[in-house]
Order: sequence, then structure tokens, then C-alpha cells
Amino acid sequence: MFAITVDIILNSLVLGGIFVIMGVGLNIIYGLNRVMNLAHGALYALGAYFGFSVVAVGGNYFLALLIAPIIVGILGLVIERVLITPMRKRSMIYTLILTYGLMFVIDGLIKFFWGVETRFIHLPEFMQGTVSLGSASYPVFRLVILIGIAAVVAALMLLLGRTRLGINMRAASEIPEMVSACGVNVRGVQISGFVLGCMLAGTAGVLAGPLFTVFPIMGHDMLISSFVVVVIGGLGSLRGAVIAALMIGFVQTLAEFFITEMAMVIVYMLMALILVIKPLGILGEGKFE
Amino acid sequence: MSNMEQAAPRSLIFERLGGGKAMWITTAVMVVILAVLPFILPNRFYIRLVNEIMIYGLLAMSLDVLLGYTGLLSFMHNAYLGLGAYATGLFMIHIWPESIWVAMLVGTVFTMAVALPVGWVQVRTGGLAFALLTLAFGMMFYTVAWKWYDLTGGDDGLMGLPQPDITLFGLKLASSGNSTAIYLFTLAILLICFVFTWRVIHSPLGAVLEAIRENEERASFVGINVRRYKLIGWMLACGLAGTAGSIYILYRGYTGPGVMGAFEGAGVLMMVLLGGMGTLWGPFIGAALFIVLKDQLSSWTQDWEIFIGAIVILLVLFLPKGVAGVPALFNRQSGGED
Amino acid sequence: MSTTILTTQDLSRAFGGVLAVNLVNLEVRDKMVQSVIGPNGAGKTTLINVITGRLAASGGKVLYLEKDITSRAVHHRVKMGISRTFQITSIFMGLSVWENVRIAVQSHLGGSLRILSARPSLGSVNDKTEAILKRVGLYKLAERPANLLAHGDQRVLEVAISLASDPKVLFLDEPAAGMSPAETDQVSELIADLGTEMAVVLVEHDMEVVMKISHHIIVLHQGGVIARGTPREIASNQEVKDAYLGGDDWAPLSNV
Amino acid sequence: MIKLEGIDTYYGTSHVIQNLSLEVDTGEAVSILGRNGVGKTTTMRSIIGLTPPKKGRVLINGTDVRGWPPHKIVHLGLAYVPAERHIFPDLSVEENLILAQGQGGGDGDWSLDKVYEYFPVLGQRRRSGGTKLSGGEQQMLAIGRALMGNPTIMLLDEPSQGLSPILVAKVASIVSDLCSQHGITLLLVEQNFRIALAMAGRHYLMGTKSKLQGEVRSQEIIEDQELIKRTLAV
Amino acid sequence: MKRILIIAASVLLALALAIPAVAADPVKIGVLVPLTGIVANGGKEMANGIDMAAKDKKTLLGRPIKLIVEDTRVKPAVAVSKAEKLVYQDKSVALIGVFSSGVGLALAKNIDKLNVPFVSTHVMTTKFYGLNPLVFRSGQLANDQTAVGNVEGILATPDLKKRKYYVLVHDYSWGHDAAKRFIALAKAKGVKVVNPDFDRAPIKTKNWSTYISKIKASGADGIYIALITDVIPRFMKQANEFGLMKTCRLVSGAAPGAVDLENAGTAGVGIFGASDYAWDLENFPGYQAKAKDWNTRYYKMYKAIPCDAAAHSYVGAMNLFKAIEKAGSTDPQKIAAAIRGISYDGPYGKVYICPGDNCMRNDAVLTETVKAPKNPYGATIYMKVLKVFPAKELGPPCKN
Repeated sequence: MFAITVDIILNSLVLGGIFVIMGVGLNIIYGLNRVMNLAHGALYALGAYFGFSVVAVGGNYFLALLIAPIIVGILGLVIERVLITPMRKRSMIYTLILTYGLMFVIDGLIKFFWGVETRFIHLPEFMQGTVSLGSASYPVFRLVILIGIAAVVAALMLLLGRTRLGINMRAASEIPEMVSACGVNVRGVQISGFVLGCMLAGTAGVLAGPLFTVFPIMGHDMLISSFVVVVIGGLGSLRGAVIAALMIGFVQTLAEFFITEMAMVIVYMLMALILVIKPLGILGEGKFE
Repeated sequence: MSNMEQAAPRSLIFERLGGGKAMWITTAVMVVILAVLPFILPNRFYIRLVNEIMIYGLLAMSLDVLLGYTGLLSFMHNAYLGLGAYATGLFMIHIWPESIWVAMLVGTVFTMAVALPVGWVQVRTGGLAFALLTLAFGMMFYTVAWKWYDLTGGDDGLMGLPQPDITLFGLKLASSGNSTAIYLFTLAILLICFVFTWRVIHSPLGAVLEAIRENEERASFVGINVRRYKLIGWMLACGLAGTAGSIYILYRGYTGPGVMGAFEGAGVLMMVLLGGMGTLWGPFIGAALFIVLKDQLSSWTQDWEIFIGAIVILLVLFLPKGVAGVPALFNRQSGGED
Repeated sequence: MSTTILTTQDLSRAFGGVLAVNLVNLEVRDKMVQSVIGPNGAGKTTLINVITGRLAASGGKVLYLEKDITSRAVHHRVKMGISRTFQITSIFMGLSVWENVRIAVQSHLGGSLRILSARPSLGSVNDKTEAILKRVGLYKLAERPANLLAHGDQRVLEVAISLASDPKVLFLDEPAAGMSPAETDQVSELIADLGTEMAVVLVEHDMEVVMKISHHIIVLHQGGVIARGTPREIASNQEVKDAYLGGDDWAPLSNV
Repeated sequence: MIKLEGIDTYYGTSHVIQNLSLEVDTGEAVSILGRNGVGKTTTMRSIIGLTPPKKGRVLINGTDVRGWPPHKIVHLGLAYVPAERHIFPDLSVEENLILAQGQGGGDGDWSLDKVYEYFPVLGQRRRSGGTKLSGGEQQMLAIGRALMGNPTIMLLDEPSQGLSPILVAKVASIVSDLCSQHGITLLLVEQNFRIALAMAGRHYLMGTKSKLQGEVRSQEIIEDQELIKRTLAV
Repeated sequence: MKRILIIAASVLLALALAIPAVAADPVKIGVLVPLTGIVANGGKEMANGIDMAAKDKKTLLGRPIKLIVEDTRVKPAVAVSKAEKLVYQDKSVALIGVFSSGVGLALAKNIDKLNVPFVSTHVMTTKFYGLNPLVFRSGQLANDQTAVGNVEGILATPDLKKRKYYVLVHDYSWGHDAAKRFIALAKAKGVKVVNPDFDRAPIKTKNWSTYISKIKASGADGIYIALITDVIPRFMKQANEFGLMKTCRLVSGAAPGAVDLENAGTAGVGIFGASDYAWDLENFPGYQAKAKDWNTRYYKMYKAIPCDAAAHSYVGAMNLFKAIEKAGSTDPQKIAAAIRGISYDGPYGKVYICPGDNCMRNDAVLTETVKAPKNPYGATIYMKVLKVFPAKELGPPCKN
């Protein structure tokens, strides 16, 4: 029983952790740019594939964890400049549909370049096998990934809380006009936010790659889950996204363990219920903290 | 009367169409062309394709009632098509396989019955939250359809639909197993729905929906109970989607949870945007373009997604008002954003 | 003395810790133009928002024809006869002038649920729409889309919309804002005229307009009423001048 | 230093500023006096680039900055204190200050410590969230934030709004001292002429549609208080 | 007027896009395989096998063979609409391929309308026995057959015989069918199953950790899975990572996909199960020569490891081609009649289509995945053949 409890708790944390990174990324983009990025799941898949390729050409997993998000970030920059910038003054529905198209393009490109087969990211020797925690045991690599998730979240907190860019981002999600009137290039901040969000999607992809394996449409379900997280947490609220992500991670894992059949229905019901009580999500709209 | 006609607004394309004979002539011509199509086009593949376009056109039109006329975004309108399809199918399989009309009525009414409480919850939030709630509820319906194996057949879908005769006032017209018969039946239902929706949109109720789309706050400050009318708009849209679902299962003889998926929903949204919001015929063109493009591209190349995606991106960037916005490009004034 | 239509009792509204409207007691009387003035941030618009239901009150009551309407829904208040315009023009931009007014009239006269008849078939609605448009002088522009109207005409159109529900009380929030002098003259004439039929509550910065057409003025400062009276009384009220332009309590500064 | 030449600014369709020209010299403290709704704030926003004029020229030290993004205009040495303060609610006092640090491009040596020296209350509350401050504290924070950029020109919009007279007096005297000590050019917008008198030496009187009704020196107002009341009559 | 033109233009454009390209000269065969989605690898292998058969056969009725491949995306609705396109627009005379029972059953439901023979090569549900005169199963073993193979295999292997099995299947008709068949047979033969109600995982499941926890909790030391082939190595990998495979042995209702097995590396070792083909058959007397020849040519043509999906699709296509030659016409009823009772001696021996139920009977193998010895196909992991079952042992008996 102890072993199962340990399994469930750690699994929930791993799943919730991936949701955290995805949800926070979506919310940073939304909070700064008022863009709900439907291509976020595709970027996540892209991150996983770049991670796979880095390992495949001889790099190790940690190098992949470093390089893949950077490549996805650069791609994010291109996307922002070429596609999102012209849409700034348009209604949000257009960016929704535009990023939906982008999702298809990225999905297609993944298939074009990497083929359709499932890929496995090979992990370093020490990450294989299990570690025993009392009477329970748990895969080493999952623990490493959990630590990786924690490190990413910590780095993000440092970035947003302690750096000039982080302060600018938080301010720009509140009163962009005043940020600009304080002498900060607010467009630059918004673009950085977009790129950061994309990098987070890429990071989540590399982290999730060894967990769920790498395959072309891996981003689809993750996108929906990220949506659920963002909506429950409150649009644009980073803290809300973290709370919601962990909550969904636990609810989903528990529901899958105990009832299997309608696990996701429980998750959606929870979302509907929360929204009926708090239409703006747990932490309301537009809070960027 | 003519005086009033003159005073009537001329600002919007649909109003002009609605006011003039042009649209009705176009509609009549289209209906005639579509009606003779199965007899001049021997290739049944096209007939099936056009049939599918008509069904999805109806679905897209119903979404447009919501999006283009009421200003509410539904990410997963296809879920209501699915509800209609499942309700019709289950009714015919388990309860009464005899009448196609009763089954359609059941499909539509059931869809609306489900949509009522959902809509009631949704209209309390408004705006983006409304849209995101449509996603939540849509995914819920999808999951139920997918997981309730014993009732819905789960991933395998609902199969074994009986094929009763299509009758009218006791008169047997044809078998619903016949694809030409189903095609003409679809066309007839479509025409009824189109005229009905057109009538509603141009009725006093339609004016209220438009007012809500244009300016929700002002609408409430002229005494409109905004929530109530949003709910009415939602119910109308869901009812039409349910009807589309009923025809869908009759046409396809099968339905599965796939038609209710989130990404299919985005496809319907794309049809509306392709065709142009706020015109009743635009969604049909959008549906035609989307379905034909998707079908053809997926036959020509395995990388069809790239092209579909690229077309969508280009459309949004350069032709945001959809095909319905094309006339503006020909006008002297540029069709720029307002 | 005309009859009192609407009163507020210790009406308050707080944002965070700031009291934007603080214990305001107001009496709106029939067939009069009453103006609410005060410096920026005095709480004028907030007051109107609370009375018309756009914002909830934090305290106090709104009584309309002796009924407590403090927590009624907006559309109920409109149906009862409370109408308003907004500081930032709020009309149906995508619709024609005609349709803008027609929808408001329709909502008032009923028929919104007649889904199978054409819009022009509501005869009485059309007649009334025509009458209103003629009255405000927009009939010639009936077919024009509202977003293509000049700014001044848009503001007048909003007044026309708000007239459709046969209001007993009409709140006008800076109707002359952004208008040319000629337009301002026209609109103030219209408001004065309306004031002979119904209770008009006017929030306006243009003091010329206020002084010319108001029967009664209420001055707000920092959320509270600091003066009320006829235009003449207000013009000579020292406290009002101080609120606007700085009073004696600023004296320590004047020798800097 | 600042020179507006016939600018026209719109707010949506509303033509708020019509052909406005004015000038502020280096080191000068100038106010624009006028009732609410005449376009004073829009004038400020036109200068800083938040509502760029459609016509005319906005010269900062001789450079026409019309159409520049606000942050580039700020880099020329401007700082803006809006009437609403616009304190970032979820940033702490210190973070609000850091945000603007060094952005103005002037050669001042403003630092957190120096701001806290001038406004000790901010130092005490450096970790508090921006919106937890009282109105007066928010005003000081807004001014402190403006100073952090080492500006050479400060645009101050209605410092009196929503503050009690005592607080206004305090704020006014601090700002006046600061500007004269540090050689900061001040452009002030007010409807309360006593504050304007306290802080500026020269005053533009603005009437409806941003139309300038005249230009007076403080001395003239002190000598003839009715002047203001005549021109800007309530 | 303009709008009328636009509508007309749009309709014309739509129709123009849909106009077929070429007139029919070759014999056209519609190939339905999944090329996107989680079973895309399997789909590719199936397409390869059918393509190879067409290349081997070269002509039909003296006309060239043209394969028209469509992607079903493993969605029944998509498959049906693609089938309509293949038949109505492309004039295919027969349909072949199809992965997944759900897709196969949906297509079977519509086959009368389409009026062409449909040879499924990768559908395992037992519902296909005698389903429709136009519907055939020629390929993958059916669930009742794999159940026999697996249970017999378990009984014959001492390490497997005493274990308690946890049954985990994909949540759709094949999975349910496979589980029921296995459990019923296991019960009859005395193999222990800990969860007779069996556990069902959604097809989309990527994260198997919860299921692994449940298996751990159940106290089982054996696992019987009926998961879509491409997913098996993925499941194995995660089961390994959780240390589950230290205590458990895995029996699979379907053979793992070759590419995925290769991608999974050593994680994919230890999958036990019955299948129709494995390239290791080339080391077995009686099959040696034919298997070796087929393997070598397949590897040369597609640069891919020869596998069961390709082999039984090849055999299915050969059956169809032989029947068309035998029928001497492309008439659907005549082809269907010819398929019934047809037999073909291919890479895994002689197979024949039972005329009584339209389903194939063939020999099968019991395999286990192990590290591969040096081999010409570059495989590092392979399905080692432990035992060969003659068709008769697997059943069901063919009644006419």
C-alpha cells in the first residue's frame, strides 16, 4: 500500500509538473500578448523531437534539455515577428485561428522531418533502473525529471521575481502603457514573453519525452490539458496555473487509478464546477504573479 | 412598406442580401443545381462529398448564428452535432426504427435539452470564459461518448443504424439506405433550416442578437435581458447543430466520438472564418472549401496538414473576413480593419 | 414643485479602500434638468453607474417611484423608465442609425420573440423610431452605419437610443464631450427640451452648457455632495470654486 | 526643451486637441491650467507618445519625436507621472522603482536609497504591494518612480487628484524642491490654480478643445486672482 | 450580382479541385492504412507489404496494377469516407488493408453500398467470421486464434505456467474481444487471471504509470496485454522503468511493431506472444527458403526490418490478386466468390480462406522478443520463434 501511495504521489507530481510548465508558458504568452496560443502543444512536441535529435546525434539528455528549448525559443521569435506581430490590433479570435493553423503546420513539419514512428529518447546509464524509497521503488529517471521540473520552476521564479526582465514582464502584463512610459520597450518585453513561453513549451517537451515517448501528435492532448489548467487557474494567472496544474495532475492520476473509465470526465466536471463558482478561475483574470 | 425598406439599414452585406431579390435568386439557383446534381453527376463520390458539405455547412451556419450574429464563440460546436447524431442513432436502434422524422425530432430536441443547462451556466460568464466553457463541456460530452462503451460503442462508434423508408404524410418516398435519397433529403432539410434561420435572423429576435453582438452593455441599457437572449441564441444554434447531427448519422449510417473531438470543433470554426462571419451563406462556402481542400490535400500528399495550416494562416493574415469579405476587396474603399 | 421620481439614500460605492461615492443623498425631480458637476475624480460617473445599475452599491439605497431598486438588474431598471448615455460613446457601431434606435424601441415596445416575422413588420416600432430620429435630427442619416457617423452625431444617436424606452429619468454622461461649439449648442437645446418632458440628470464639463440649461446643480467633490442649488447659487458658492480652482486651504502654497 | 507646434490629437473619433502649440524652456516649471475635460491629460500623452498626435510637431530638445514609441521619448530624458498614478499593483514598491531605473537617460544619480531618503515612507514599505499603499503614498511612489529614470523633464498630471489638501501641499513642495535642486524641467497639468501657482512660474490657461486662452506668470495671478476665475470660470 | 459570381466561382473551384485526373486503364486497388496517428508505423509496414505484392504480381488480367493508398487516420468515419472516394471516384475494384477492428467494422457496415470486396489484413476481432459476403479477413490472427496460441504457449512454458495474470487491454472492440477470449480460455485451461473484468486503457494513453501501479497493487506476476502493436514497446519501456518487469512476465495478444521494438531498445525484451509471422521463421525447417527469400527482398525494397504486419498484408494482397485472376473479371461478386477458398503458399507457409466464414486459416508462431544475434536486417531486438502452431491447432475448424 505504501508503495502504491508513493507511486501515485510521485506520478501526480510529475504529471502536474509538466502541466505547470505548459500552463505557465501559455499564461505568460497570454498575459503579455493577449494571445491564446493554440500551437503551444505543437511547440511542446517540437521540443521533444529536438531533444530526441540531440540525443540521437550523440549528445546526452542534459544537453538536449539545454539546446532544444533554445531552438524552440528561436522558432518562437520567428513566429512572433512573422505571424503574431501583424495580428496585434486584431480581435483575439483571429490569433486563435491563426495559431490553430500554425499547429497544423508544425504537426505536418514534424512528420515530414522525423517521420511518423514513435521515438524514444535514450537516457544516460545512471538514469535507468529504479531507486528504492523504503519499501517502495521508483524509476530513477522519473525522479531526475521531477528534479528537472523543480529546477525549471525555480529558475522561472527567479527570473520573474528577481530580474529586471521579470519585473518588466509582470508590470507589462498589468499596465503595458505605463511600462512604456517608464522608458521600457514594452514590445520587447512582450516579445520576450512570447519567446519565453515557447521555450517553456519546448522544455516541457524534452522533459516529457522520456515519460510519454515522442510521437507526432503528442502535443494535442497536452494542449487540451494545458487549456484546462489555464482556465481553472484563471487566465493569465501564473500562481493560479501552478495550483491548477498540480490539482489536475493529482485528480487525473487518482481518477485513472480508481475509476479509469471516466477519469477525464471527472477532470472536465471539476473544471466546469470551478468555473460555475468562480467564472474567472481560481485566481481571476489578468493576475500575473 | 417600401418606405420602411428604404429606411432599413444597408450597412451589412447580409442585410442587403436579405432585403433584395439577389440572395433568393442565388439560393433558388443553388438549390436547383444541387437538386439535379445526383442525376447529372454519375460519380457518387461527389454526391457524398456534396452531401457532407451540406451537413457541415449547416453545422457551420449554426455556429455562425452564435458567432456571427450573437458574438459568442463556441470552440466545440461539433459536440452538439455529435449529441444529435447519437440521440438519433440510439433512438432508431433501441426505441423506434420506423420513422426518420421522429428520429430527427428526437435528435434535435435531445440536443437542445442538453444544451439548455449547459447554456444556462455558460451565459453567466460571458466573453472568453464562455468560449473556454464550451471547450470544457464539449470535451466532457466527447469523453462520455468515447468512454460509455456499453451505450455508445466507445471508440468503435455507434453502428448498425436501421434504414427506414423516408416517408412524407404516409407516402413512401425512398429508402434511407439510398445515397441519392439521403442526399435529396439532406438538401430539403437544409433548405428548411436555412430559410428558418434566415427568417429568425431577420426577425425582431435577430435584431436583438445583433445588438448583443455589437454592444452587450448598451443592449442591456436599452432594456434587453442579455443573458436570456444569449441563451436563446445558444439554443437556436445548438438545435440547428443537433439537426445537422441527425442528418449526419442518417447519411453516414455511423457515428463515433471522433466527430465530437476538440480539433474537429476547431475545423468547424475554421469553416465559419473561411466563409466569413455574419452571413448565412458564407459558412457553406467555408465548409465546401474546407472539406474539399482537406479531402484533396490528404489524397495528394501525406503532408496535407502543412498545406491546410498554411492556407489558414494566409487567410487570417490577408483575408480575415473570409470569402464573404472578397466583395469588399473589389470595392473602391479598401476593406481595411475598422 | 415637481414630483420627486428618484431618490438616493446615503448611496456609497467603494473601490478598494477608496470611497468614490460617499453617502450621497439625491432627489431627482420630474421635468427638470439637474446637473452633477465636480472636478476630475469627484465620483460623478460612479454615482450614475450605481444609480443605473452598472455598478453595485456598497451602501445605501436607490428608490425609484418609492420602490427600492438598489439591486435590480439593469434591464429591469430600463424597463421601469431609467435610461442613460455613457461618457464614452456606447452605440451599436456595426448597425445603421435606424437599426440602433429601432432595436431600442423594439425592446421597449415588445415583439422581440416574434421570430417568424420580419423586422419592418412591427409597425408601431417603426413609427416610434421615425419619430425619435426626427426629433433628434438624425432622420436624414437613418441608413448610415453608426460607425461612419461624425463624433457629434454618434453622441446624439446615443441620446436617441436612450429615449426609445420612454424614460422617466434620463442620465446623460458628458453628452457634449468632444463636440464642436455648434454641435454643443444643438445638443444643449435638445437636452433643455427633454427637460420639459422628463427628469434629466446631466453630468457635463462644459460649464456654459451646465449653467445655461440646468434648473438645479449638485456639486460633488471627493465622492460627497458639497453644494446644491440653482446655477446662480452654485456660481457664487465659494466652496465650489475652491474645489475646482483651489480654495483658501491651499493658502500655504501660494507664497512659494 | 519641449515645444509643441500645432498638434492635433484624437481619442478614437473624438478630436481632443486642436492645433495646440506651447513651449517649455530648460529648467522652467510650467503649468497648464484648465478645467477637466479640456484636453490637458491628452496633451501630456501626446508629448510622451502614448496618444501620438496626428499632425504637428513635438520637439524635445529640437528633435521631432512625433510618432516615436514612448520608451524612446522617455530615453530623451522625460518622465511621466499620470494622474491615476498607475502603480503596478502586483509589484512591490521597490520593484515599481527598479522598473524605471536609469531609463530616462539623464545624468542624475537617482537610486533606490536616494528615493527612500526623499520619501522615507516608501523605504519603510519597500516590500509592500503597490496597491496596498494609501493615495498619498502612491503619489510619492509614482514621483519616485519617475525620478528613478534620472529625467531632465518631468510631466506631472494633476498631482492633487484624490489627495487631501495637506498631502497635496506636501507633495507639491517636495516636487518643487526636487525640480529646482536637480534642474529638472517641470510641465504640470492642474485644474487647481493654487497648486499650479505653488509649483510653476508660468501658466498656460487652457479652455475647451485645448484652446489656449492665454499665458500668465505667477505674479500676475497673485496680483489678480480674478484673472483665473474669469478665464476658467466655473 | 458580384455575390452570385463569387458563390458560383466557389462552387466551380470546389468541383474543379475534386475532378478526377485519369481515365481507368490499370486495375485499381484501394489501400486503406493508417499513416498518421499512433499506429502509423504499422500502417506503413502494411502498405509496404501490399506494395511488394503488387510489384511481385506485376499485372492483373493483363493490366497493370495501380494501388491507391489512403490514410484512414485510424478513424472509422475517415476510413469510410476514404473508402467512398476510392470506390466512387477512383473506381477501385477492391479494398485492402485496414488497421483496427473499429475501422474494419465501420467499413464492413458500409460495404454493401460500396459493393466491392474488402480484404482486411490487420483486423483481429472475431466478429469478422462470416460477417458479410464481401468482407474477408486475410492476415493477422483473430483473437480466438491468438488466445489459443498464447494459452497453449503459457501452458507449455514452465516459467509462465504458474503465474497469475493481470489483463490490460486497449479500450475498443478488439481489446475487449481479445481479453474476453483470453480470459475464457485461460479459465478453461487453468491459467490464473487476477482481474476477470479486465482493465481497459484508452487508446490515447501515453502515460502508463497508473496502470503499472495498479498491476503492482494487484499482486499479479504476469501480465496479459492486448494493446495496439505500436504501443507495446512503449508500455514495456515504462513497465521496465518502474521495475515491474523484474517480477512480471508479459504475454501480448498482438505482436509488437518492428520499428517501435527497435526504438525501444532493450526495454522491449521479454514480450511473449503468438503471432502469424516473425522473420526468425527463416531459421525454421519447412519455412526456411520462402521466409528467407521474402525477408531478403523486403529488406532490400524498403530498407526496413521484415515484420508480421508487412508479411500478412503481403499475403492478403496475394490472396486478392490470385482471386481476381481466378475470377477473370473485376466484378465484385465474382472476385468475392473467387476469394472464398483461395489458398496461397507464402512466406509463412500455406494459407487458405475458409469459404464458410470468409476468414483465413494459417500456421502461426509463438515468439519472444530477445536481443538479436547478428542478422542481415540490422535488427537489435527480434521476435525469436519458440514454437510453430499448425493451422489446425489454432482453429477454429473451417465449416463450409
